[in-house]
Amino acid sequence: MSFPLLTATAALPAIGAIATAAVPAARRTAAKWLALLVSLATLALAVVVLVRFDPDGDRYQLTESHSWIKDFGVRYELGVDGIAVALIALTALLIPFVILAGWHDADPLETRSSRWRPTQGFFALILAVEAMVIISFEATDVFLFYIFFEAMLIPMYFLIGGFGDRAHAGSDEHAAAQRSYAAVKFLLYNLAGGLIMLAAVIGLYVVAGNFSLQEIAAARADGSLDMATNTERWLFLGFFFAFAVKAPLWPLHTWLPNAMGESTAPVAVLITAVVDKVGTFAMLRFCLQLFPEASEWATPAILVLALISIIYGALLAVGQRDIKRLVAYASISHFGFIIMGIFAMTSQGQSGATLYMVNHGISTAALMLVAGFLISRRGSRLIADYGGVQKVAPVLAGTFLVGSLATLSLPGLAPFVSEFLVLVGTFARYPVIGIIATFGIVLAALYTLVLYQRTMTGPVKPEVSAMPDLKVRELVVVAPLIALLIVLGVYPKPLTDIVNPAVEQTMSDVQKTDPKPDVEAAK
Amino acid sequence: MDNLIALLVAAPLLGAAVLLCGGRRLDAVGHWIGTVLAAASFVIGAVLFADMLGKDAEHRAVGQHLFSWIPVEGFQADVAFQLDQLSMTFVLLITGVGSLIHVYSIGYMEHDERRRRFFGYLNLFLAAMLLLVLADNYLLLYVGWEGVGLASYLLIGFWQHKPSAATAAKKAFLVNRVGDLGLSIAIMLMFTTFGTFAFGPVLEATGETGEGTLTAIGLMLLLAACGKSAQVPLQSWLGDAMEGPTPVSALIHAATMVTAGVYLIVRSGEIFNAAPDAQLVTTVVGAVTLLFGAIVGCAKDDIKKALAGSTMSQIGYMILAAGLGPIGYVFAIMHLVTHGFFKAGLFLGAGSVMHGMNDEVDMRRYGGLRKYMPVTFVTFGLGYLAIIGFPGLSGFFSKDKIIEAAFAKGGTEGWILGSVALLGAAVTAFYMTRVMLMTFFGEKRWQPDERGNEPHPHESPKSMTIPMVVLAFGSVFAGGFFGVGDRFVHWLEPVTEHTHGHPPIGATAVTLSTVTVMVVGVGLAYLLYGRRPVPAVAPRGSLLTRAARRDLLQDDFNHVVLVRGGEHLTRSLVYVDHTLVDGVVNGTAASMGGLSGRLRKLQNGYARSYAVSMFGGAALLIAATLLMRAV
Amino acid sequence: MNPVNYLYLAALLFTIGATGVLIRRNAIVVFMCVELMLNACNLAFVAFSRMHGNLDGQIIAFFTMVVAAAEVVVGLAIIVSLFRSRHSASVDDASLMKL
Amino acid sequence: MSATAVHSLWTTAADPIQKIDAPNIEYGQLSPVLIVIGAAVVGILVEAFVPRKSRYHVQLFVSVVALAAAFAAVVGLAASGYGTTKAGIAAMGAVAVDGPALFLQGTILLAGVLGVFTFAERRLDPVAHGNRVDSFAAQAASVPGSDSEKAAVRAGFTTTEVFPLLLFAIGGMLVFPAANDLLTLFIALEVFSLPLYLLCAVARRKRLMSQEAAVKYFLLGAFASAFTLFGIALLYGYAGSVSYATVAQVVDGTVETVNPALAGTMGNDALLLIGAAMVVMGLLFKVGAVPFHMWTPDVYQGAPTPVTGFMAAATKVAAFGALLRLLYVVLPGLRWDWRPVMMGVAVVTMLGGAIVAITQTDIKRLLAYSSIAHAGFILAGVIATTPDGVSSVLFYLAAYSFVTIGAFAVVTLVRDAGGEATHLSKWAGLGRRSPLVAAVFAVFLLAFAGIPLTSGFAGKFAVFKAAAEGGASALVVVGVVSSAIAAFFYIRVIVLMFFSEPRPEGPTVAVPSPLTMTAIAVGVAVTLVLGVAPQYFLDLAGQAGVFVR
Repeated sequence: MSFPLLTATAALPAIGAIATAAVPAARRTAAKWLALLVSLATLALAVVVLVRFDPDGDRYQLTESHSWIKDFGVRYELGVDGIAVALIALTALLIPFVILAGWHDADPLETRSSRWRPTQGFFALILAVEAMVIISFEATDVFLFYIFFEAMLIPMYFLIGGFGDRAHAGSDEHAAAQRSYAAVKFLLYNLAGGLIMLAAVIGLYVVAGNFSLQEIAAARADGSLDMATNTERWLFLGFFFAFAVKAPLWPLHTWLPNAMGESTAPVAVLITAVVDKVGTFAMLRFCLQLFPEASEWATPAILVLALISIIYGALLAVGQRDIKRLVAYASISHFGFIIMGIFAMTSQGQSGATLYMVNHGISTAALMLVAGFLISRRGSRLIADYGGVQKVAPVLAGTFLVGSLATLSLPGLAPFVSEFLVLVGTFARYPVIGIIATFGIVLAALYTLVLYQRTMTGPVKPEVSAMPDLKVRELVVVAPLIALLIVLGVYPKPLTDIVNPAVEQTMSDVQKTDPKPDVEAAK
Repeated sequence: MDNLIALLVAAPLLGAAVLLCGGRRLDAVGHWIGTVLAAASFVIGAVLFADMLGKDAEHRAVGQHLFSWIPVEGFQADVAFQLDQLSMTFVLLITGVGSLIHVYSIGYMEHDERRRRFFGYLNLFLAAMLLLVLADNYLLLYVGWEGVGLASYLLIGFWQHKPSAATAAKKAFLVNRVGDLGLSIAIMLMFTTFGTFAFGPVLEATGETGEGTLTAIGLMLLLAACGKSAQVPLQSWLGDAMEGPTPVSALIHAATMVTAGVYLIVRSGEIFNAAPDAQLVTTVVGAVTLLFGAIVGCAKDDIKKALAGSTMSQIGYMILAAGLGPIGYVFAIMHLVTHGFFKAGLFLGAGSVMHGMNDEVDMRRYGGLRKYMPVTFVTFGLGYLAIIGFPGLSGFFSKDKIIEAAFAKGGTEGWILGSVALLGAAVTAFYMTRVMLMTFFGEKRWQPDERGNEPHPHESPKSMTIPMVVLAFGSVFAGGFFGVGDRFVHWLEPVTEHTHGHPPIGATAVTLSTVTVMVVGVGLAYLLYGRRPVPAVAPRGSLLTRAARRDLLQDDFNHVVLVRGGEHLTRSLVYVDHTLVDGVVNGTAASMGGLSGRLRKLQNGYARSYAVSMFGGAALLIAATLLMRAV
Repeated sequence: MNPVNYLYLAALLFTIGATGVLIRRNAIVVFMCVELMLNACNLAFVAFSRMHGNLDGQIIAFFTMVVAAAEVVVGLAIIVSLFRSRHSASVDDASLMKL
Repeated sequence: MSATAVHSLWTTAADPIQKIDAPNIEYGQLSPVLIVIGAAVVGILVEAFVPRKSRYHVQLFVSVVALAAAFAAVVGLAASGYGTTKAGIAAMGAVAVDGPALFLQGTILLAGVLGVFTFAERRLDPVAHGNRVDSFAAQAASVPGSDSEKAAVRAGFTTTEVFPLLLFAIGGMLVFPAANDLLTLFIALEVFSLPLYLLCAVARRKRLMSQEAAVKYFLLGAFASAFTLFGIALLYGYAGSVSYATVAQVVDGTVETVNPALAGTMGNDALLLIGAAMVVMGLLFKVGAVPFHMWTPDVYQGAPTPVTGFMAAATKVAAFGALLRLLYVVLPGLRWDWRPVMMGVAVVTMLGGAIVAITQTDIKRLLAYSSIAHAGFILAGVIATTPDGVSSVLFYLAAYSFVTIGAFAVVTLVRDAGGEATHLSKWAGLGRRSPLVAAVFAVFLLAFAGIPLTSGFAGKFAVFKAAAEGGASALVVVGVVSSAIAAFFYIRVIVLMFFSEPRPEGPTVAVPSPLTMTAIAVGVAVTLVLGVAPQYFLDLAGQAGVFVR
């Protein structure tokens, strides 16, 4: 029994969360540092996982398996494939930046009763989310995954509802109302999704008799477990619904703008860059592996929805007046790309989708965090309240521009690679959809550049004239992300090498092969 | 030796990185760093050129594979370069003109506190442009393609505090994005057709697929070219792009970037050769644009906008030539190079004029400047003679060949295209003469501006005039150097192949008519602007003139259809999202609450009514049980 | 006489009792109606006992009486305390808690 | 004179009376019940003979010891195999000693212990006239607000009778799920109902509401038991016996009814069906299933909170136990008749409870409606009619009862001048005032909502799984939907506690004695343990899942 690396990776932040929460009220800064150190240690562990993972090895590696709830056929089964490794790395990578960026977001405004410890709570919750996200990436037991898929809602819920964006237009009461509305909306949407998935999970148990992803997938493959077509489709829909809410896919998206708009920038990053990835990841891992036929059956509908998400999200982003809501809608558009890539059922599409998850995580983090710094300076989320920032805070503007360019997936930056792969992959099988989706890149340019123009350029608004440029802490947050965007844009090979084998596996699960080029097909 | 190719790109890229990340501490030396690295790149290019000349025509194309960029199952994108005669031509043009303009900018941007960043952007542009012309596959070309777009965005909007500049920059980027749409779709088509998008395999395999596919690819590439090279219908951004500093207009929006479209088409020659329809469309676009640009050029009073119009129309010539296929490719490139020289020269001249006139751009406020800035006058004048195709100067050789080729296309098409090209030549002569006269001849028309300080026209510093002189040399002799003995044709033939075209009316006839229409144009302009004084405020002018002043209403069209329509669309979508999509959910929640409110009324607190419900329940239970048995 | 008729009577009594519970306001009366229902049960038990010819039914009847008595004890205690604090034994008055 | 001669004096010379052989009672197997009832009697005696000052402590001691001993006895029985291999019928067929019975008895006893703890809590109310006071009236008999009441308060009286009453109720509850004939069922029902009626009436604060609750509960309870009794009568008429075994056999048709002629005249199965329906109705009343639920909110709100907590937990356990036994032992032959009907009941119960709860404004009423919804979930498990169904219900009941007691115990802590501050608006910002209490309550709410890693999720999953396997997928879907609705109002409370600003005149959180603390702590512990590592308890429930017949 070797060292349970995966368990450790998930357990460390969990323990860290408890420890952070236990820090006495007065020792606020200590809590922050503790949380930061824990997240860095987790990152270190994630790196170890990354190194120990052998792309050409078995499909699931570093596996752990223990009996857990026999009666439910549930085992504590962990294991990672390339996709999971990439996303674990992403998560572990982003959390330190989130913590650092949110350094002052949870400082209590006024000293309440000594028992009230918002700061400790804030960072503890972030770590808790990290732990749950990581383990749900690692879980190869459907039930185990489901448990944390659901459980992570609770800390997220408190993060959204408990620590709102202080730069809120309107009175405190209004802000609080908005905030709890957003939090409740987030929770109910995802809970509803989760509960419907619960029904499907139970159904899966009734059909399969256990929850082990590998066993079921294997049984599906060798035909020893065949589901009635309708059963499979219902179960698929049950699972997919939950993931589509989380992802989010049009028309289940409306919780995201509220959640991202009302929460602090770091939490918004946590939502869109980390938590939502679980949804797309789960589509790739569970929907496709457990229900290949049903996935194929649903593909056309899903692709159309994804397409709508892409265009619709982009158009709404153009129409937003609120910076953070704009980014939220942009994310909806991007999630459309990811889902499209997954269900295009081509190697390029799925590799692209996986890269997209990582790249979107980084680029949104960069853009959103800088936006957060901007907002925290001016105290407003409205685009109209800014102008000419570039003149007074050139570095801030510069980083913001890079973030925007990444969001419109400019070649040379990481998102381009994934977006193009998704488009090519989709085009190869569904040319029309691929072409329509391509219009998304024009709209992306529109909303990002409009945002940049309205906020950063033009004559300097008096309110922003005294705006300080990025502080060292903030630069420490942004610079590595930007560097990463460039590196992964120029040399994504290390990432693709990890991801490709896993994607090939998934392709074989759904018994799909890439369409041959016409020239070869002709021969 | 081949490994130097990467350095071509690396040098300016390094410059960009250093200058942009360097921070204020580099302000003092920034422009020197930028200029040196640009020049370094030129030197490397020259070395490679010498090396290339050393080899015989067949073995001149060399390549360098750096690393595998995006390796995914069935999808291989490499970072690899290919340097053949075509690329080399561009390398020399880009680095050469680029370096000159760096030098020019040292003086021109002297008083701008953000000069370091300006040079950073310029270097960034050089790097991207070189990547574009050196890439050995379409995806990498796409990177350069968007890279130059970015650089152009940053430079047009360099004076960001001016809303007009910021808007122009955004517009340029967006319109280009529409073009990029074409490029990416073309790449996707190539991938699904050939399973690759590297130049070599694709262009060799064109024979193996249907004409339909190739036409589609060709048209998509053309769309891309239209975006980048400001061809109708995507030309609207170029005029606004003049908001950028003049060196930028000279380098990017005259000499190099805007010609990328031509490069793309010539580079993809095999595809177009196999897709006549695509070629036809290309020629039409070129013909339309060359007239369009020329007409716009006639109406503009803003010197830069006038020159922009002329750029548009000159590139129209190139596209037209490129659309003609093997008989035109070489001349497209040749005109591209000569145009690079004289148009850059003209822009630098314009910049020099503005420099002396407190950045006044309205030609109606100029007049008689030849006395005040002789060097500018001479260089500008030479450029002017070159562009109107004065016999012996470069423009003459290249443009004449294109017109010839157009006629040589044969059939009615040939006649139409040819005569359009001729007409364009006449108009060119007209508007350039107009610019010349309004700027340098006649009596001075400038007054003190609103702040009361009257401009004191003066010659520009050496750092500005020297590049102008060099470019003037180019404008004078390049054409001859290339044209005589078809030197340029032989140079490019191995890459683009060349078939000699025979115009129905004979080459000399074409040449003569070219010269005559040129004379006519000049004369007409002289009658209108040379003989009588130019009014300081523009007369209302004919309908056509007014339309032309507004870029033939193209922007108005865009505004009404795209901008307005888009705004309405998004606004209504926001509404829909809020009321409909969100409303459904909130509605369900609300109705739940309502139902709950009604149901709890049953709980009225009276024990007897509870008993009633129990009694009824019992009755139901019994009834149901009996029923179950009954059925 | 056919013992079945006793059952009909029992059912009738039960229904009367139930109806009383539903319509009468005074807690005491309501309670008495419940008692009536219990007695209806007793009648049924005895009748069945007679029909089956075994004693179980009769024994149960005794148990029922005991239970009824216990209920009276508890019930009256509660009702009386309610009456004393409200000066009314109406079950409808006791409706503080609702909705 | 000889004995026979004397004898003959007052006996007619009839055929000699056949001797009645004395019933043999397995005291060992009945020991849990006997201990508790015995302790209850002792409690009465204590009230009679022990001086007032020391009654409280004696009663507390007696109750806890008795319950502990009874629990020990249950464990002992289970350990010695009475739950599985040696399961059998005791007391001349009156009581069954088998897995479900022992499991539920154990649960009830533990709930009872926690209940005693909450009953005995005396630190929450401010000290009155130098006497610590609990949540029960000083003198239940005295009129609210009257001088006699004031006098009683001044004298520091306390209603220590609640302890024996509680013990009696527990005794009845122990028998209820174990009852093996309809008569025992009825008696047990009354034995645990009557004390509860009284307990509802003796609140110290808000006495009018308390009395009203008692009256409603009593009248409706009596009404319901009358139905039950009549149902029993009909079943007796049908089968000619009240023993479960016999009735079952008659239902199965393995044994001809004692009096076929009767069956004939009665339109054969009508008696059976109506009877069964009425008995079941009585039990559904106890578990608070729609449409027999309407007493629940009022009684839960009016009763003293400790009583509510105990009642909500234990009554459900006992009643569902009895329901299971009735449906699985007596009426399996009737499955195809009652299953659809019960499905209907389950559906309306789940939805009704969840929907009405949305608009509640009083925390106790809210929990009442939530308990209704949970009754619906449990019914889903009952309907599975598989051994899995039984064990899942057992597990659910165990999990649920601890959460409930804990939750109501927390409710007792949040107080203002008028006693417990049960109006939701007063709970605003509790999370800011006392994060720990709010967090604990949040845990309970999440368990109610069935969020993973809480016992609520494990239980819900178990019953839904059983239902799905039993072929009641429709129920699972409805259950899922109503869970989603239910989630809404649990979340509302959490929002209120954590995200809304505390009111200046808001309530204070009393610091309880170790008693209540224990109750709450145990509640939290069980909630989390059953959520994270439920396997052991599932095994337990699984082994206990077989009825003896």
